[in-house]
This record gives sequence, structure tokens and C-alpha cells, in this order.
Amino acid sequence: MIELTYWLIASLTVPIVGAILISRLDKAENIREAVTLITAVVLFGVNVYLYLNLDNAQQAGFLLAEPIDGLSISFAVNSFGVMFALIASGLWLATSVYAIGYMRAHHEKHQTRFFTLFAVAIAGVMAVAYSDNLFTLFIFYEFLTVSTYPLVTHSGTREAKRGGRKYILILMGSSILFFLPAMITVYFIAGNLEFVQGGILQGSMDPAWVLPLLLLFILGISKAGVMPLHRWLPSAMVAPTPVSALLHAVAVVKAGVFSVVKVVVFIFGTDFITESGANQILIWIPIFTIVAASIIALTKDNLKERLAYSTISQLSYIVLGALLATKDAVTGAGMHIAMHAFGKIALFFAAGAILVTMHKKAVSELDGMGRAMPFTFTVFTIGTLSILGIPFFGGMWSKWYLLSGSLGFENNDLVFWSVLAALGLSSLLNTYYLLSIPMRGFFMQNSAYQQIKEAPTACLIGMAILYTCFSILRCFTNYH
Amino acid sequence: MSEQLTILLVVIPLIFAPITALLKNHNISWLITLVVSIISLILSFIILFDVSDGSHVIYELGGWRPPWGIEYKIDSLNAFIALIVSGVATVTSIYAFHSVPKEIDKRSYGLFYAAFQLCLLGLLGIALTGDIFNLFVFLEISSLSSYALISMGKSRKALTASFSYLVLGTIGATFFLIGVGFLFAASGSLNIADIAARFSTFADMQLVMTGFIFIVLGLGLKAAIFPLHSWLPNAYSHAPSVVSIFLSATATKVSIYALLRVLFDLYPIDYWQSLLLPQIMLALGCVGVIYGSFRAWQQVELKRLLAFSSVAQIGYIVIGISLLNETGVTASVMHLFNHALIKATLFMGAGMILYRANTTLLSELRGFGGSMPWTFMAIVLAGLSLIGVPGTVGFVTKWYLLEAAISEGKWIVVIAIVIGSVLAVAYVWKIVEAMYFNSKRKAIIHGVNSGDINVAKAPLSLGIALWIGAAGCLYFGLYTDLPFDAAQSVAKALLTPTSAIN
Amino acid sequence: MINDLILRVVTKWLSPTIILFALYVQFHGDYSPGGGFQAGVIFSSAILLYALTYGLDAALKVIPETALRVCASFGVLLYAGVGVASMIMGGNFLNYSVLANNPLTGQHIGIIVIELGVGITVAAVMILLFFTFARRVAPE
Amino acid sequence: MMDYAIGHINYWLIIAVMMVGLYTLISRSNLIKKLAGLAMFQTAVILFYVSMGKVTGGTVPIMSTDYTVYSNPLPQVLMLTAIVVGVATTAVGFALVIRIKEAYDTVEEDQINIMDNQE
Repeated sequence: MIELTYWLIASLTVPIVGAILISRLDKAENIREAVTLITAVVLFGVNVYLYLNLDNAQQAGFLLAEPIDGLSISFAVNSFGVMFALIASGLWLATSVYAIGYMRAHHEKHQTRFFTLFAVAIAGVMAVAYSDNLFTLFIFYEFLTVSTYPLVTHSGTREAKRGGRKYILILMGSSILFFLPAMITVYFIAGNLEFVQGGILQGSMDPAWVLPLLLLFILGISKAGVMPLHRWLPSAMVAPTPVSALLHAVAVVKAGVFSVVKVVVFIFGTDFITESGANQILIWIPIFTIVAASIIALTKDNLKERLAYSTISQLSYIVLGALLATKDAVTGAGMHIAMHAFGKIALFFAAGAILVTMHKKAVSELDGMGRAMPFTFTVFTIGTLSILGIPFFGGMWSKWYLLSGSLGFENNDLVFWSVLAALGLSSLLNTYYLLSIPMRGFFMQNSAYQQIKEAPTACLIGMAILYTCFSILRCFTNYH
Repeated sequence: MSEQLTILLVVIPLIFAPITALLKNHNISWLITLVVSIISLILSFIILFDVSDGSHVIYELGGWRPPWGIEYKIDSLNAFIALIVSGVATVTSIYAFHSVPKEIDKRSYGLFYAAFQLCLLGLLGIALTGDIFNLFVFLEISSLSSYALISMGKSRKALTASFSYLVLGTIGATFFLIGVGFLFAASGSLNIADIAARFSTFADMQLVMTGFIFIVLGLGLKAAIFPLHSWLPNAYSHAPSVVSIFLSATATKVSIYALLRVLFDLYPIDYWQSLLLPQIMLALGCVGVIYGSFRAWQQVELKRLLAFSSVAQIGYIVIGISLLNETGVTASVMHLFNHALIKATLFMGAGMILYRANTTLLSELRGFGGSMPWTFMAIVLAGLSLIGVPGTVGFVTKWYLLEAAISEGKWIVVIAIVIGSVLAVAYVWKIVEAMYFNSKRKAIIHGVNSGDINVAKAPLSLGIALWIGAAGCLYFGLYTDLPFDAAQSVAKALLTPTSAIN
Repeated sequence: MINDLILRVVTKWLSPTIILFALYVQFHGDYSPGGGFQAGVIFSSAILLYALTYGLDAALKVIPETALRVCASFGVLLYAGVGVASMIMGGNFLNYSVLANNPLTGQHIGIIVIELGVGITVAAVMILLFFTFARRVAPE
Repeated sequence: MMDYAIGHINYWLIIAVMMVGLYTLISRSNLIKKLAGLAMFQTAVILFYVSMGKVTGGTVPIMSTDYTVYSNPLPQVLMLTAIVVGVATTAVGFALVIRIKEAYDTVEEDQINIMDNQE
């Protein structure tokens, strides 16, 4: 075991240790919150270390258990995983600060349970990010579903229960009915489930079977929010806003698209998919989702639901990128995971801040609020601009790569123009349904909001951290 | 020394059961039962450790050599089954401390625990003996005590359930006895190894075959293999919780063990292969899986649902045996262990619900999961194992079963497993739905009606036992070495023709 | 029946005879047909006959139920005890040969004690069964 | 043919007893009669074993210098155990019937089923 393996183990165990400590500190709120923050900082630090030592870290890995020969629960470090882990843990830090303010201001019950489970969920995300084979990925994918479920139904109301029911039914059901059989099929065809560059299926499977198998995966990994199994995401919006922000804009949904990308790149292999031609048919699913979800988002007046549909639409960008299976497109997909994460979490933070300060949920009630909460609305605007892909904001680069990826798609003009049209249309719709919110906030007149009345300080700090991240990310985009 | 330990497994309950029968005090009888179970567990562990290298421990009762005397011949299969039985007995005993006073009549505590120990004795005896008539005797000891145990259930339906179990169980045992008689007529011996060794020399193969059919039918009835399962749902759903837990996890398993012995050790494999038995078993197993899961899905009462699910799970075991390759038999033997773990956990959960809500009707448990989150979590965990979600014990078995079926090219098995799993998702979801997602109102009203303040919180002993089971479902789903190595060496030994050993 | 003089007199004479026969079957079992099972059942039939003619209460006075339970348990313990004793003496379970210096004597001792245990248990259980059933129906 | 039938007369009788027992068990609704049928069924098996152990011309299997042919004692010993099992089963059965009678006030199976279904 090389030294970096210990760092990998640390990355998986730190949130668990944090969760245990937090659960013991029910009485001492301040210490509990401090533990949360320290855990988040340490976790982020560990991931940064792994990221900086990425070249050496490639050999780091360990095996936890091997229930069946050839099927092991093992973890390893690779660039894609580190990126995902880095995003999730970094945003967890921001979210923790934010959540402390939010939960206190909102007088939520069972805060200890909330923070404990939050840490547990993050542990699940880390495990997904560093999983070394499909079997491990599947187990922690399920683990993530189960551990986030109590967070979704945190308020315990009937509405929350109903939302949670849909959440667990769709996520669990689809993964057991589609993902699991697909995984077993892959094992029996290829003989193992390792993530290998270039895929493990090529040569051992008739290309004609790629289409149904890949379809099973895309349906099974419903965390990626591809239609028609997207309904769980709007349902999950009954959760407290920090949960929606981190888990349902970043961690859980990104675990979904992360899994899709992993399956496409490391199980099938991009070449094999292109060769089989299956993606020529399958890309219409994400293209449809991109457009349809944007249109649905337009009709939603509830701010969080609108954001949820926006997320569904954005997630399909990534799925689309993976399915295009060209080098640029996959790069674009990977980048979009990061870009969308920052943009969307900013939007959710702002939405939560509005909810907790002004107790408003609907878009139509936001008129003129920007005067009262200038900072919040600024953050919202920046997030929006990033998602829109305005030059010099993060979102642009990923869209650029996606487009250039579709250009490289086997001299198929139809695909290129469809992708272009879909991206264009959805950006247009984005502009309308997202940008209209800060517009209303800043430019509409409303006598109710003359005084400045900002969100709780902790929420502001959380958003400020994000804001800083944006600035840094903009400088770093060239690196990607 | 470990030879002497084998017999102690049977002798210790034999000594303590009559003593317990005389006691009136609950706690003392309970303590004796617990100690007996723990000692059995330790002894089973020691024996399994001794035979894990493939050797045998041979114990001649009374010093008489076989075929005249009764011989206990322990290989890894015996030890493995003994381990399952005593392990479940230990967990059940822990569980019994609070459950029994709630469900059993005050005057019969001592008798209850005595019957429990006798049942343990019978099951351990079946698992250890190498003499086929002795096996019958132990089978009847365990069955008779389980009739008595089941009849102690609260509802009067327990009595009729127990009676029909008694009738069918006795028919099964008598069939077995007839079969043994025919075999004895042909061979003049009762020792399994002795008969197997001289099998090819028997003059009258007609007797041998008649005996075979009777024995398989008799054991099939005891093991509740698909068309012969009708006694099981009633018996398990009306029995006291402790009894449901213990019997569902051990009784049918031990009968299947006896069937394994008969099929693989007593008779040569190629003999019954020519009788179309593997094909029949395969078909029955597949139909049993689908039928059991479907009926489970239809049920409205938790314990009955679990009982039907047992029918389906026995189907999986039968499928594994009928595939007749090493992986398949390994899967079956492992599933004996895994299913014991899963079902014990689920019935413990059901028992805890019964303890607090006084009912296991799903319609009256609406929203009850919220009041007992830990119990509910354990039930969900075991439910996931039942479905076969990766990371749990259920997955491991199904995986090997699939592997075996695919390598044999039996696609029908794959289809049956898929349908069974989908139905399992449906019936596990049914529990979750009823207990968690339905509105809570009705359960609260029921809680007020029962008016028992003591049931406000389920006692610790129940919780501990439950979580031992639930943790086992997870642990053995990840670290499969113990059951897998044991099961694999068993499968190897079973599939090697007996003549090759001698 | 309780007031039938003939039955009462016959029973009074017959019961001890039956018991005596039971004891003969019991202790001569190692040389001729017989043994604990048969002796136990014969013994119990004597008590049953008594109970039938003199009534349940009278029979219960002869052998109270608690005593029967103790006897039933004691018989089993005797059986197991011999087995354990032979284990302690260095043989296998129920290997009587080690019970005495001479294996033949050992076999004799062993089988007699074992059969005694069996006989006591069988007799006690049979009587107990009868009492239990009889008492259940009696109130009607 | 006739020789075959007469030579196996014990088996024919055993089969007859067994079938009568099984028929009673299946056809009667009265639980007590069911138990009686069950007991007959078991008895048939006991007869089967005992007749199986009979050796033509053999005597009681007790050591003696006068005889050399003995019947096989083992089946009878086995049946001793089987009889005990049978008695125990019948006893448990009767105990159950008594309690069923107390709980349902009837021992007819069809009536019990009706009462169960009404619940």
C-alpha cells in the first residue's frame, strides 16, 4: 500500500467519523456545528491533496471486500473521480456553512439527525466517486439513495412523505429493475466489472446488443434524471433547501451522470459505442429531455421546482455528451458536471435565502425583492449567467466542447444540427425562465421591500465562499 | 476430544429440557435455554473448525460399530447445518426474553422452553446423525415439539394450523419411514455410508426405487417444497413470534439438509438422474419461486406474507440442487444459511411489531414504521436481502444461482429468478408502503385501543436480537468467506461419488 | 363405576398384580422379551385401571401430578446420566462396557439403569397424558 | 399368480390397513376420526416392518443352543421407537383436538373452516 492509499481511505472515512461525532453531540449545538465544519474542511483538504498528487495517486487503491470472486468492493483514484470528489466535498463545505444558518433560522427540528445523515450521504458520494468497479459503484449508488431518503422527508409532513415515496420508488425501483440486470449481463458477457479505459465489452459482445444494454443502463441510472424517469427530482424538492442544493443539484444527480459517463467510457468504451451505432438512436432521449424539461421549467411558478427542471435539462447535457462518445463531447460532459454544480448550487442557495428570509416560494412573489436582498440576488444572477453559458462564466466552456463534440460525430449533419438546435433552444429558454427572476427582483417596483433585509449571516458566508469559488474557477477554466 | 463434543450437542439439550419442563419461573427457564443455545453454538463452531479441512469426525454411539450401532459422521455439511441451527437458536433465545412473557400463557413458560430445547435437540440430531432411522427419530422429535410450540400461538387459528401441520407432518414422516423400510429390506442396513458403499450390489432395485420415491416425498413434505407446502403458511403465521423465527429459519432447512444427504450421499447421483428427478425438481423449483412470491405479494398480513416468501425461497434452494453442478449446489447450501438469516430477521421484526401494535395486519400498521424507525430499518435491510440487492446476503446466492444456471444453459431458471425478484420487490415494497407511506391515523387509534403502556417502547433484548440478524444480512453479504468456503467444500464433497471416497 | 363393588374388588386385586408384572417385564428385560417401554405402559395401565374405577381424585392421591412430572423428567435424566457417566469413564456416549471393570457386567448395569429410566418416563408420561385429558373433559 | 397373491398376503393386508387409514384421514371431517385414520396409517407401517423381519422357520431372537435360525430383531427394535413416536403424535393430536374443541366448540373440520373464514 502506498502512502496515498491512506489518503484515499481517509477521504472515505472522514465523513463517517464526522457523522458519528455529530450524532453524539445532540445537546451541544455549537460544538456539533463546529465538528461539521471541521469534517468538511478536512475532507476537502484530503481531496485537494489527492488532486495535487494525481500522478502518483493513480496506483492508490484498496479492496474492502470480495463477496464473490471477481466482484469486489474496491476503491481507486482516477482523475475523473477526484474531480467529482473535489466538487462534492468543496461544495459540502460551502453548504455546511449555509445549512447552519438556514436550519437555525428556519427552526428545523431534528437538526442533529440532519447533519449526521448529511455527512453519511457525503460518505456515499465519496465512495461513488472513488469506486473502482461497477459493482462498488452500484452498491454505493443504492447507499446514496437510502441515506438521502430521510433528508428528503426531513420535515415529516404528509407532503414530504409523498415526495419521498416517489423519490425512493423511482430511484430504487429503476436501479433494481434495470441497472442491476444490466450490470449482471455485463458481468456474464465480459467476465468482470472493472473500469478499464476503452471498455471491457468490446470483442466479447455482438454490437447489436449495445443498444438494449445501454438503454437499460440509462433507464436504470435514473439519478441522471433522464426522461421519462425524472419525476423523483421535482418530488425531492420537498427537502430543506441545503439538501436540495447540495444533493439534488450536485451530489446525487451528479452521481447519476457520473455513473452514466463511467459506464459509457469505462464499460462500453466510446469506440465500441460509436462502432455499434447505438448512440445514433439513444442521443434523442437526452435531446428530448433537454428541450422538454426547459419547457416544463417555464411553466413552474414554484422557484425550487423551476430550478429542479432546469437541473433535469442541464443533466441531460452531460448524458448527451457521454452518448455522443467523441473525445470533445466527453470532455465537455465532464466539465459540465463541475460547471453546472457551481451554477446550480448558487441558485439554490439564493432560493433558500429568499425562503428563509422572506418566506416566499413562488417566482411571481419576488417582484422588487432584489432591493432588499442585493447580495442574494447578485449571487443568483451570477449563477444564472454561468448556467446560460455567457462567455467568461464557467458554463460556456462545457457547452463549447459539447458542440464541437457533436461536430465530430460520424459525418452526421442531422445530429450536429439537432444538438445545436437543442442547446440553442434550451439556452434561450434558460435565459427566459432563469434570468427573469433577478430581473423581477431588481427592476420591478414593489413598495414592500425598501429596507435591506438579508439572509442569516451563515447563509451569506456560504454564498460568499461560492462566489469566491466562481472567481477562482473562472481563472482555472483553461486548465480543464 | 472433539468426538465427544459432537454428542454433547445432543446430550446437553437432552439433559436440560426435562429440568426446564419442571420449572415455573420464566427467567430461570429462559436463562437455561440461552445457556444451552450458546453452548451448542460454541460446540458447533469448534466442530466446524475441526472438519473444515475436509476430514470427518466419526462418533460411534455406545461404542457399537456401524452398521450395527448408530454412527455420527460429521463432515462440513453436518457442522454447517448445526452451526445454522444453533446460531439461530441463540439469537432466538435472546429475543425470547421479552417476547415469550407477552405471547405465551404464564403457566406454560417452563414447558414452552422445554419444547424449544427439544426442538433444538431434534434439529441438531438430524444435522449430526449418520443413521437414517435415527434421522427419522430426530425428525419426529423436532416435529412433535414444533407442533406443540406452534399450538401455543395466541389466536385459536394456531390450533388448527398446528393440527393440519401435525397431520401432514406425520404423513411425511410415515412416508419417510416406509421408504426407509424398503431400503432396509433391500440393503439390510441403516447406515447411510454403509448403504451408499454397497449400493451397486443390491439385488432388488425395485425396492430401492420404491424406497427412494417414498423418502423424497416424505422429506419434500417436511421441507415444504412447492406443491407440498400447504401446511407452512398457516403454521408460521399463527405460531408465537419466537417459534416463527426459530422454525422458519431452521425447520425446513434441516429437512432440505436431509434431502441433500439422501440425494447425494445415500443414493448415487446418476441413479436418480435417470429418474428425471432433476428436471422435475427444476420445474417445481421455478414454479415454486414464482408461485410463492406471487402469493406473498397477495397477502395482507405480514407474517403470512413472510411465510409465503419462504415457499419461494425454498424454491431457489431446490433449483440450485437440481442444477447438479458445483456452483448450483454451493448456492443452495449457502442459501440455507442466508435465508435462515434473512427470514429470522424478518420474523423478529414482525414479532416486534406484534409486540407493540398487537397486530401484523398490514392495513392496521399504516404508518407504524415511523414509530419504530430502528425496527423498520432492520426490516427494510432484510427485505433488501430478500430481493437480492448487491451488498446483502440475498444477492450472493442469487448471483451463484444465475451463474450456475447460465453455465448449464437453463434459461428458464434465469427467467424464474428475474420474475421472482421483481415480485420480491413488489412484496417488500408492500410492507414498506404500508408501514411507512400510508397515513398514520389508524395506527394511533389502534395504539390507544390496546391501552398497554408497557408497549410504548420495544424492549432492548428484542432490538439486540433483531440487529444481530440485520447486521448479519449485511456482513455476510460483503464477507462471504465463512458461508462460501463451507458451502463450496460441501458441494464438492456432495458431488464426488461416494464410491470414489471409499 | 365408582360404586360398582365387583369392579372395585377386582381392581384392588388386579392393580398390584399388573404392577408386579410390569416390574418383571422391566427387570427381566435384558434376558427375555421386555424392557422399559413395555413395562412402563403396563405399569401405567394399572394406575389407569385404578383411576377408572375409583375416580380421578383417588388416583391423584396415589400419585400426585407433580410427582409424575418429576418422574418423567427424572427418567430422561437417568437415561442421559448413564450416557454421560460412560463418557466420564472414558467411553463413548452410552458405552456401558466402561461402567464396570468387567465389560459384561458393565453392559448389564448400563442396560438395566437405562431401561429403568425409560420405564419410569414412559409410565409417568402415560399416566400424565391420561390425567391431563381426563381432567380437561371432566368439567362438562 | 395365485401363489404370488397368497405368498404376499401380509403385504396385501398391510396395504389394506394403510389405505383404510389414509381414506379415513382424508374423507372424515371429524378431527378425532382423522387422528384414528392417521394412527392406522402409522400402524400399517409398523406391521410392514415387523413382517419384513420375519424369517421363515426362524424363532424368537434370543440366544440359545437349540436354534440356529432367528428372525431379524432389528425391525422390531426400530418399531418400538416408531410406536413411541406414533403414541406421542396421537397424544399431541388429541391434546390439540381438546383445545380446538374448547376454542371452537366443535371438532368438525368443515365447521371450523367456516368459523375461520368468518373472522
